[in-house]
Amino acid sequence: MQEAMKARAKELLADGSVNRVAGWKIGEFSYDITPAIFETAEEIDRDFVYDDFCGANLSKYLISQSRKEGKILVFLKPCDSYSFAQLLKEHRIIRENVYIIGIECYGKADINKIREKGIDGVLGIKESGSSFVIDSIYGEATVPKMDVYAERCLVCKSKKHAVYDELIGEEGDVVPSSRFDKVAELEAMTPDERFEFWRGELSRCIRCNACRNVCPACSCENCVFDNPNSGIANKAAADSFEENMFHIIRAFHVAGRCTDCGECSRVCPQNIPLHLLNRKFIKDINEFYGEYQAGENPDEKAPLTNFTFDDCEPSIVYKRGGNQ
Amino acid sequence: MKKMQAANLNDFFRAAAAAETVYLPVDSADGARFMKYEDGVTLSMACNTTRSAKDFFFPQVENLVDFKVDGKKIEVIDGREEVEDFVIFGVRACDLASFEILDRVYLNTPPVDSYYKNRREHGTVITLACGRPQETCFCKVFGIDAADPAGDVTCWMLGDDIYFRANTEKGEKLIAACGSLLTDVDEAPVENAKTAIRAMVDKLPIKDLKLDKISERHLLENFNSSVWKDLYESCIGCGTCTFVCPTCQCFDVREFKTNEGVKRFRCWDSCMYSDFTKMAAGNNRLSQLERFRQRFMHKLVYFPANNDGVYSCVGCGRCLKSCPISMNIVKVAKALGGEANE
Amino acid sequence: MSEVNETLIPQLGIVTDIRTDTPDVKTFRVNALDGGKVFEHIPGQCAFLSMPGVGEALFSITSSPTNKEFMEFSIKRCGCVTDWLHSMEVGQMITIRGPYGNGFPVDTDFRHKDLLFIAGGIGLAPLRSVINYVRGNRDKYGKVDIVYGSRSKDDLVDYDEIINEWVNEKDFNVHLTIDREQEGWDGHVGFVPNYVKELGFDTDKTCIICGPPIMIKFTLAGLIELGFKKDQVYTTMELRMKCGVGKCGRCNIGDKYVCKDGPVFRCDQLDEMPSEY
Amino acid sequence: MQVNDNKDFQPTIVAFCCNWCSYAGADLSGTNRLQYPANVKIIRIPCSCRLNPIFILRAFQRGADGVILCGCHPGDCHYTTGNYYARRRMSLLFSMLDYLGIEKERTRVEWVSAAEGAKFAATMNEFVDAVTKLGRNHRLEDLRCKKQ
Repeated sequence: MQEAMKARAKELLADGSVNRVAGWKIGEFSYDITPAIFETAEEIDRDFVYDDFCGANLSKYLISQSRKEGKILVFLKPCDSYSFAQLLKEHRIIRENVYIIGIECYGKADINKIREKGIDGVLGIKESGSSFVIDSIYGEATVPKMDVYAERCLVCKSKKHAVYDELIGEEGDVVPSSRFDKVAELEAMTPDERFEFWRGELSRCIRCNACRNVCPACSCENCVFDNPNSGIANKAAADSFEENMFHIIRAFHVAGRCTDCGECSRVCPQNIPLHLLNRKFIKDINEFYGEYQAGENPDEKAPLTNFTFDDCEPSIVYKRGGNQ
Repeated sequence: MKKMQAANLNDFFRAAAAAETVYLPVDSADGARFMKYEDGVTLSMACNTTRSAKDFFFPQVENLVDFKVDGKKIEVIDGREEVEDFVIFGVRACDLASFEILDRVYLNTPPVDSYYKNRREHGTVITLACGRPQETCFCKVFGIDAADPAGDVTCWMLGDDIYFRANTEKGEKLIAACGSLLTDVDEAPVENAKTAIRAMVDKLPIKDLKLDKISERHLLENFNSSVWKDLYESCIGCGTCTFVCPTCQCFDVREFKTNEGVKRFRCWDSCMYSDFTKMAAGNNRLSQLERFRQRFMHKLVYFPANNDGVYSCVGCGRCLKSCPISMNIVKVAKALGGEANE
Repeated sequence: MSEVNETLIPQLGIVTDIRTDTPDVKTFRVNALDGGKVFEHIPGQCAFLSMPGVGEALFSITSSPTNKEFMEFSIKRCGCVTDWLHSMEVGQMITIRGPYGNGFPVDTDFRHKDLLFIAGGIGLAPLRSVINYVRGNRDKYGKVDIVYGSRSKDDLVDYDEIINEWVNEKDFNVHLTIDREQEGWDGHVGFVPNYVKELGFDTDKTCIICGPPIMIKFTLAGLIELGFKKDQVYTTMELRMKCGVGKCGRCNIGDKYVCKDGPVFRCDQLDEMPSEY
Repeated sequence: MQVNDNKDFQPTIVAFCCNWCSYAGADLSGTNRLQYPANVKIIRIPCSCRLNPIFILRAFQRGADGVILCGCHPGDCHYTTGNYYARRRMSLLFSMLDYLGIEKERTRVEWVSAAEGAKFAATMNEFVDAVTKLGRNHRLEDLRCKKQ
């Protein structure tokens, strides 16, 4: 896969169809891969990588990259392509400056899950069939890939690309996903239990804004949280209220536009399961207004910019079952 | 040198907590973090905490002063109070070194910051020698000895025993208070342990990071280097690195209108944020390139220039672990340091 | 605890006079609550003024230290805090802390020198402090030339003081200019950098420039063309600041903190700093 | 569920009222001398759809114990469709608040026309009663806004 991608990228650079390539660059270790822009075949030969640790979603970079001179080639995994399509729908990317190669993805590993297994001092990670062989300062270990795949990959919703110019590998399908199970589990709790759960999670927030800045749906030039007159301390975990406020409003602002790419949870330095907030909105939208997948259909109106005359009333929240 | 059985650690914490609040690293959903000691809380065995220990002296949010406004009148309410004594157990060598860097800013450069000084004076630091350094650790680059940190008291955990060495008067007092749990002992096992830890540190992958070409002498050369252009583009401009960093010390002063008056507080700020230098007249760091450069230049060039060559990085490796896009000070230093690191 | 002096805790001042200089500049006179000045300063230093609930911002002190009765701040309306300041009335309390910064070397490098002041718009504010200091200690300084320009006649800050006092001072030469022709203006018309070149000055003078960054840049180039050296030229910088004492980190340029190592810099010092201001 | 046992508790209620229907409805209930509790603070907004979710949270932060949005009946919006959007937004927001464990009885949407003065008063009475039963809002409060 990686070699095919490198070859194709060099080909497109060589024949002048593209001027730059957005991809992933090898890091210090096997797992700390950085998104990067490549301009020459030498750079691609030296640094380009595509493996189980290329979790970063490149679509948001195209907001700025597609406004630069020339054309850029981008490799998009299926879930990334939904983010791209959604950004396209919001007119945030100049489509003609981007050439998309869809790449297949069978899940990406999460280094934190490896560390949670007690494997630390990780020096190198090699693939061996359906397992990873991990070389560390403290010895060697083998773990099944599935055990250390990111949560978002274990509940993958689609192997199909929402948008691409060409594909490397097979075209996949939308797959059944159990991604709402945890949301349903929370819904079944009592309000007190839910409150405790979320307090425990959100109180860890350090307001670094990584979730916001990485989110492909958060593409406002000026964020409401950066407005000094909004009265919101955008970088201070000043009070539990602020933590709730930030996460409610952030999730609300991307409601109906969030493609559930899971970047927010991936980047959170405090391991807060932020995707559970976004998925709640997605689940509610599906239940209230019919199934909707952001980024899927470029012509469909987003649920919050749309309505029907016989939408449910907000009182549905009180009437609905669930624990009191 | 004193010794205690590791099994008695809880008794030690309880004894110390009787007099003052004790904080120690505890495992939680976000990795280890400092928590208040209470019955049932156990010490984390993790190499280090996810967040740094700087919160104890330089908290993320701190009230500076309150105001009451009545028509044209203003009342200034100085709400500063002596903080109560507290103990931090389990500070690693890198975090201890970070306190010295914060001291340079808040204590040693006039004017003294009274908020910081207050906390610093009332804190007792018990350091813990590293037992299990990680691949992301590079404290050795900055001359930090993971095997023998200072602090008020130094601890070594060797198998079933914990060794204590008081380094300061504060430390002596604390050890004396827990005297019945400790027995006098010879230093030999600790010396052996130190040798073992140092040998382990010598095997770490980034211990040889070269910084010779990054310094005050190369200020403009480093600043104008072409590597920034290649590195910054992946940066998403969040504050993760700054907020987990034990030495990042920039802050913002903001106000909050309560129903009663106005609270003026300071909170951590990040040079990575687009509004860091934004003012009515414009912004002198308009793109992420400048902001990204500022963070690393400050740590590796500007700070040492003002502080006898001491880098504002302690090699704790937190930014290596936390950065959303895995761009970090090691990658920057390698790129900026050029061939020396090839 | 409370007896420890803390620079981040402000003092109170009271606004005793507000003068409207131009459509967007007002000059505020600030006294301590019991009269007199809140603190002493040297020309070129700054102070934080704030209204709790609105914000705090740094302003250069416009009045001269030789003024023993009050401090003055000439403030242009351009942001949140300045908006509020422009809307307040006499008798309003404000908070004030300072003085911050290094100030101009009035008692060292400037002594017995011929001085050339070049200002544009609100850039006169920090220079007025020096100019009036020089007037107050006239025998310690040589000849003084002042080149001052603004967009129009109405935008000249402190016009009254300039034409009623400065021009009459011994060995003071005041050259005013405005950007565009205007009815009722018979003085020079044109941009400051060009006017400086037209006037041409002896190169043994010490220059002090303040104004918009673009004006500083071209004036400096003009002075060099006239034969001045960079170490004869002083300027003062403006950056976002929060603490004023070199700790909050945002005014950091190279190894300098503009709030404490500046805001006054000699132009040859600026060359050693990264070009990020 | 926490039950309020403080008999003297007087909740603070913020009612966001659409300028065209509900605000007029509130007026009408006043001119008809219908009683509703004085602890309902009315904030007039141009349309129910103007209600930014931040406003609701801000009200709770500043000490509100319940927030109610009143707008024109669906189909009667002065701007034709504003309240349809508001309806979707509020459904999702209230569901999210419930998901975070914040008592769902603290938030409500009612459609009140300019002619429904009686409904306005009745709605407010009922809402105040419901919030009184819940007691003070602790889950979405800001401690900095509490009396020292």
